[in-house]
Amino acid sequence: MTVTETPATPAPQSHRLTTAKAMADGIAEEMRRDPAVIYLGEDVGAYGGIFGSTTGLLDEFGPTRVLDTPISESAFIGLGIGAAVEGMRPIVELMFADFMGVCLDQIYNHMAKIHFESGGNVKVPMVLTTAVGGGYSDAAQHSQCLWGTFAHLPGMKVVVPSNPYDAKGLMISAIRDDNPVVYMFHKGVMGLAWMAKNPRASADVPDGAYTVEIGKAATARKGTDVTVVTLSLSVHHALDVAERLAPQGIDVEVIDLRSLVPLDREAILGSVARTGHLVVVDEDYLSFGLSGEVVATVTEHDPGMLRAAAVRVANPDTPVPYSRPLEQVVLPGPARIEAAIRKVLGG
Amino acid sequence: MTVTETPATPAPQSHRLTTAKAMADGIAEEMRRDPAVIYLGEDVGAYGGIFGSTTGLLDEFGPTRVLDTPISESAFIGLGIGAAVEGMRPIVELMFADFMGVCLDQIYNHMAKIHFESGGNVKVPMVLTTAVGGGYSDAAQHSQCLWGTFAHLPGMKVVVPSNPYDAKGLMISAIRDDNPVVYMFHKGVMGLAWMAKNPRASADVPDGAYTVEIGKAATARKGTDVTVVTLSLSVHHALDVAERLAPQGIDVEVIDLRSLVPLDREAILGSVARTGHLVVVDEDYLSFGLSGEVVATVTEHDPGMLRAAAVRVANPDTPVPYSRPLEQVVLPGPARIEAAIRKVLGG
Amino acid sequence: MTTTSPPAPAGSAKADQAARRDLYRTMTLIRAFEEAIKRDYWADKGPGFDIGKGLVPGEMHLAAGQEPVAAGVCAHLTADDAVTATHRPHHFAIAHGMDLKALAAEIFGRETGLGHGRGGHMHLFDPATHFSCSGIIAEGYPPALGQAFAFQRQGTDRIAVAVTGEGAANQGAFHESLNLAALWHLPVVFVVEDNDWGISVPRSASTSVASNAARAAAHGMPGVRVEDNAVETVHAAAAEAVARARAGQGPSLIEVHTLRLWGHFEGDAEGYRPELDQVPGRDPLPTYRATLVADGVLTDADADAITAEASAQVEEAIAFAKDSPLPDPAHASAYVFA
Amino acid sequence: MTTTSPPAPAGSAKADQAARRDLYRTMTLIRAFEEAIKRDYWADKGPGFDIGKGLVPGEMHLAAGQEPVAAGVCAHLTADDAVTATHRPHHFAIAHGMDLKALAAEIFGRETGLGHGRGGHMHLFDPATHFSCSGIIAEGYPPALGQAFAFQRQGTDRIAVAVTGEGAANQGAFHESLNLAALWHLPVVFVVEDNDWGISVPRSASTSVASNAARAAAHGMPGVRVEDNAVETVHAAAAEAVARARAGQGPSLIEVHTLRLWGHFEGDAEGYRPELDQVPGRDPLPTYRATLVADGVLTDADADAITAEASAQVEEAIAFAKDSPLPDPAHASAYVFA
Ligand SMILES: Cc1ncc(C[n+]2csc(CCOP(=O)(O)OP(=O)(O)O)c2C)c(N)n1
Ligand SMILES: Cc1ncc(C[n+]2csc(CCOP(=O)(O)OP(=O)(O)O)c2C)c(N)n1
Ligand SMILES: [Mg+2]
Ligand SMILES: [Mg+2]
Repeated sequence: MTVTETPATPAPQSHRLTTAKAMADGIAEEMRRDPAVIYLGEDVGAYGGIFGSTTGLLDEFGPTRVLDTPISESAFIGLGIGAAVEGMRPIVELMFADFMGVCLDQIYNHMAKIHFESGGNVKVPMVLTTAVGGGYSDAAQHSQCLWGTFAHLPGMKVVVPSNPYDAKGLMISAIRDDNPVVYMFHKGVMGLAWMAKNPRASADVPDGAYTVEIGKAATARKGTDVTVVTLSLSVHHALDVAERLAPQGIDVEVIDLRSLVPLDREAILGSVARTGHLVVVDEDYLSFGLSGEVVATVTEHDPGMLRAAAVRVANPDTPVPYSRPLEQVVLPGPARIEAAIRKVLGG
Repeated sequence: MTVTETPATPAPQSHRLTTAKAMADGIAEEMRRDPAVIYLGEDVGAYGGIFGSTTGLLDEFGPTRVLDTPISESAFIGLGIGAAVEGMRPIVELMFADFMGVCLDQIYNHMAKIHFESGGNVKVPMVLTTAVGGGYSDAAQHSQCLWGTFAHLPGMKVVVPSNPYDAKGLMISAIRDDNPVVYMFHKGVMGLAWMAKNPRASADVPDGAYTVEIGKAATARKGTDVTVVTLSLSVHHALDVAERLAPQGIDVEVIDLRSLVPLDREAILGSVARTGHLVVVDEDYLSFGLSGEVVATVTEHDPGMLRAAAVRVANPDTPVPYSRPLEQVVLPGPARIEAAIRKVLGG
Repeated sequence: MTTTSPPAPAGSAKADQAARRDLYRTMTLIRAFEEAIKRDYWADKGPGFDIGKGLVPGEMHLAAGQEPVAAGVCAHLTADDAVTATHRPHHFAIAHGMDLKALAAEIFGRETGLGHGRGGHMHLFDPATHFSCSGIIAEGYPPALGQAFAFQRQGTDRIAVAVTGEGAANQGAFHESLNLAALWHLPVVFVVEDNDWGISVPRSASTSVASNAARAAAHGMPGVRVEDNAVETVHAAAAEAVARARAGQGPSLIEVHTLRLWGHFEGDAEGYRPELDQVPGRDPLPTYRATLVADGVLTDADADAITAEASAQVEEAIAFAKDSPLPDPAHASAYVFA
Repeated sequence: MTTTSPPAPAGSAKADQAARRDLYRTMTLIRAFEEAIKRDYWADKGPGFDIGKGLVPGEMHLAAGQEPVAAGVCAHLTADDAVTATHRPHHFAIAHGMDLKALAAEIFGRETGLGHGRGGHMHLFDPATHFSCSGIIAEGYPPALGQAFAFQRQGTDRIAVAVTGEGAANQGAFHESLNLAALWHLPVVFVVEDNDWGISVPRSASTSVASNAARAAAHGMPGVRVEDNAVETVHAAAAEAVARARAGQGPSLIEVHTLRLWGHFEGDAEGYRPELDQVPGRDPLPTYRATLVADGVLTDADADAITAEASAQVEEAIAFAKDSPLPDPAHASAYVFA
């Protein structure tokens, strides 16, 4: 039910880790291997990252490689860019993706474009990590996904792990990639002690370094009746719904995109070709984003593949409300996913 | 062949204006009517706006209502927000949309969300004007459209006039709107003396105030064979292509969206229902943006409406290159539009 | 840039006594509110601690210890003046006179809240007191300029007060705002609450200068640093800054060295900072009470009465919040547009 | 903050003479380049003026008049040091030793250009000289910090020079960068070219302080303002700043009051500013030539020879550019990813 690379039985050398710990583990592996790798951002040192992304790293690597920064996102993301240009492999944390507005210029006009503008002569091998997502009443400025925004702007890869195995493998791939990679982790998949956890937020993760290829979607669950294309925390919701519907004779295939850029269009088309039914589940805003792109991918290939109108389940273009009952209907939760599946199947 | 609101014959009270002049005319009308309207931004005073958006305004209204600012976009856009909250009607110019990265937080986390977060108690009636688009070799940081990015983020209307009549009428509507409105003008439709001009960049424009409703697309050309959904400068290219194809028996309908938010989905569906063929032309980046949204709009309504796979003509997710032959193939110019029309018609 | 020392209160002795009692009353009310929110925040987060659970979910940034800043500054304001605050906004909201019920109801996510439950504790917008705040560091400053601009244009002597923490003074928007306000002579008072920490990052690891008052000079405006977290020192510094702004003499900046008594947010284990027991007289509230009792401004009975009254007001507001209906999910997307 | 006055050149008289000749040679080369680009830019924009036409289309920001800043600063650098410049980058690119042919070819949009024609004149990236620039105001500063950081980590004494205009000193990224560089003691020299104008906006309408050197103080670093647009004054100020950075003593800032002789960009009608005829000794190039001739460092014949040589170098580069192929449109999307 999880990703194809995950061994069916735990490998002998493995530990049960949360997604957060798996992410930090991947970073530590690479920091051991390559002295050019550093991690910088707000509260990534003694605090260990507000969402646990750097737990233990300061202890092992010290303050010259794990650096707390001032609240100056443009300056320190730019610092990462310059360091990457000069041969380092910086990982830079933007605490919440919601804060992109104070530093997007460094991200999209510099980090993402320098390689192109230089005609390939200058590489910017850096990783920009950032927390996304809602569900715990953090309101309109701390709950956004925004991956559609990052993915729309060319020149950066965008990865979005949903589970511990991918979190580690995609992190190692991201660090080794010669391109800028935006690594977006949903708070709800991190397995934090202080937040509601999906059981899949902890899993056996192989020790040592391994990679998950960036740009390949995973079939999180095979199924024959309907394709649910999704990512990040919504993968868990989709799997929960799929399990609930299976006994009712509805066999749901769940595609975990794992990255928006590159987008694995073949995986989408391949699955829809088999099922003929498409539901897209996306916690980001509905319009002008990922969900439309997935639907358009099918339609510009062959609208005849779809035996029914595609259905999108996303944030209805609404700032994330604070109050719980409001937030819960704005998020693409299990109830809305189930309704969409029934609708696309003509129920 | 132009918008429905345009009188077929020039009204007795009208003047031939460029789009830039029509825009400034609309601003001047409202500034005369309402002392709360002010205009601020970089080089909007003595210079008259780098792309002519404020020509003549300083002379008529003086430096207390037409204000040159420092190069501090976060500060002066925020200033516009606060002034709007206290009852003014500021128009604030971001010189190029490409510069959004230095001030997006004020735009999307403040301007666009305050009304929602306040539960409707605080209004932010401001207009954010900004120049978009390429075609004159201004390279990767000065040629972007980025409307997909603005439209993806909820809480702001996004209008994109393609001609003088709409430029004036949409400006007046934007100023009178109680919501924040992002008003994106393509340099190539402004009719500037120092840039290649499409003949449609000048037209007869009624004197005095009138409005063009925000959220209603225009049928720029009626046709029966294929629907081209587009906006801004690409409307002109699409019309040029349509005229060239008409003698060959290909009758193209051109829909000028005029706004992304609200998106006139009915107009799209209505036209595609008649033609059965859809081409989307969008100068913004291809993926995760407007073109996907338009295609998805049809597919989630009824994929059976499409007699062939939809075709998108957009920037192929590439930073806009400087060198002319490169830029010309990255832009969705007439040749690519024509090829797309032929393709969707099975040619 | 200067560092102020406690002033001799101005005016008649009687008026002074009333003013000092008011400062104490404001501080007490803030503290009562923050304590009640803390209590109710933790009441139902268990077992363990789940940030998303309970009547008050989400991040919660409380301002206990920083009351002197809000009370000292806002004593000079009326409801016609604007205040823009931060992710830690309650003390300023209360000192500026926000209706406690609407504030509490918003924090409890109720339909009767300031923003009908849409905003939450970091997004409080009150047209009645021209109060707003933002969860994005330093980005509350720019809108304050616009409020000040509008007040100036309207020919009034109303002013705007813009608040941030010392961590925020390293964010670009902070500097852009100071420059533009100085350039256009806007009636703004910039307030920096230096509580020594930006979450876990100490001031020494974020800020290259000893005082943010020095940064006022970089934008051509007066700056002052108050070292002692004493409400009367803040009050005196603010008197000058507010008078300046009202008189059309432009903006100025006040940095106050204050203290956050609790964690950055509720649930912060604070592994990064030493015990506050080391900080002498660390809690400004009993300190000020002792001063006022010693000065004969209050008896202990008076002080207890103020505390009791504050507590009653707060509990009434919280009861109102709890009794209020939650918003109707059918209207979740209301208010996106006007 | 201090204001420097022209220094007595240090070292042996002979070495000084060579150094002074080199400064003149650099300035002459820059001017020759800018004049040639201006000529070719205008050569085929007609009839009228169409910005998109001709062999060199698009915006063109030239630096004639600002040669002293680039020449004076870059004289202290080697190709191992980094420079990040602005939308007006040619003078720094040339002074820092960029290959003229690759530079010219990029401006002409050729496959042989620095960026294979992808970048254009505002986006010059040269790994050989660690040069880069950006068209976004002040946003060239932050990457310079990272280059300096890497140099520091590598245990070298290499430094980074970050350049902006005076208009840019009001942009948030400027301040964030100064603070972070000071805090981490990064080997950076910040250079502000104050040419009195940000497009049509005079310094007085953009900047609340008389000198941006005052802003260095707000971030705990030395700042100096050079008033006279004389290359040797700049050279002396830069000597100190560069030595400081190389010695691990951290960043500093130099503001130079310079002069843009031409429009903001080509095609700028400059209705907003008075005739430059009013500015005495406004062109630093003949002024410096006269000084060197008067001091016996150059004869008129020497100076003419330097001009001729510069011109030849420039024309060779431009001929190379014109002879080079345009990029193949089939590869327009190459280089988006590595
Ligand atoms: C632009 C931005 N960056 C980071 C954050 C995350 N953040 C929230 S509060 C905080 C610390 C703020 O420190 P300070 O300004 O001193 O205020 P304090 O919390 O001490 O009151 C940080 C980093 C944010 N909200 N916005
Ligand atoms: C963030 C941003 N805002 C605005 C601009 C448009 N712009 C380009 S150059 C310029 C003026 C810059 O003035 P200054 O920094 O003094 O440099 P100068 O042109 O005088 O060399 C402006 C406003 C930009 N490129 N980037
Ligand atoms: Mg603090
Ligand atoms: Mg300048």
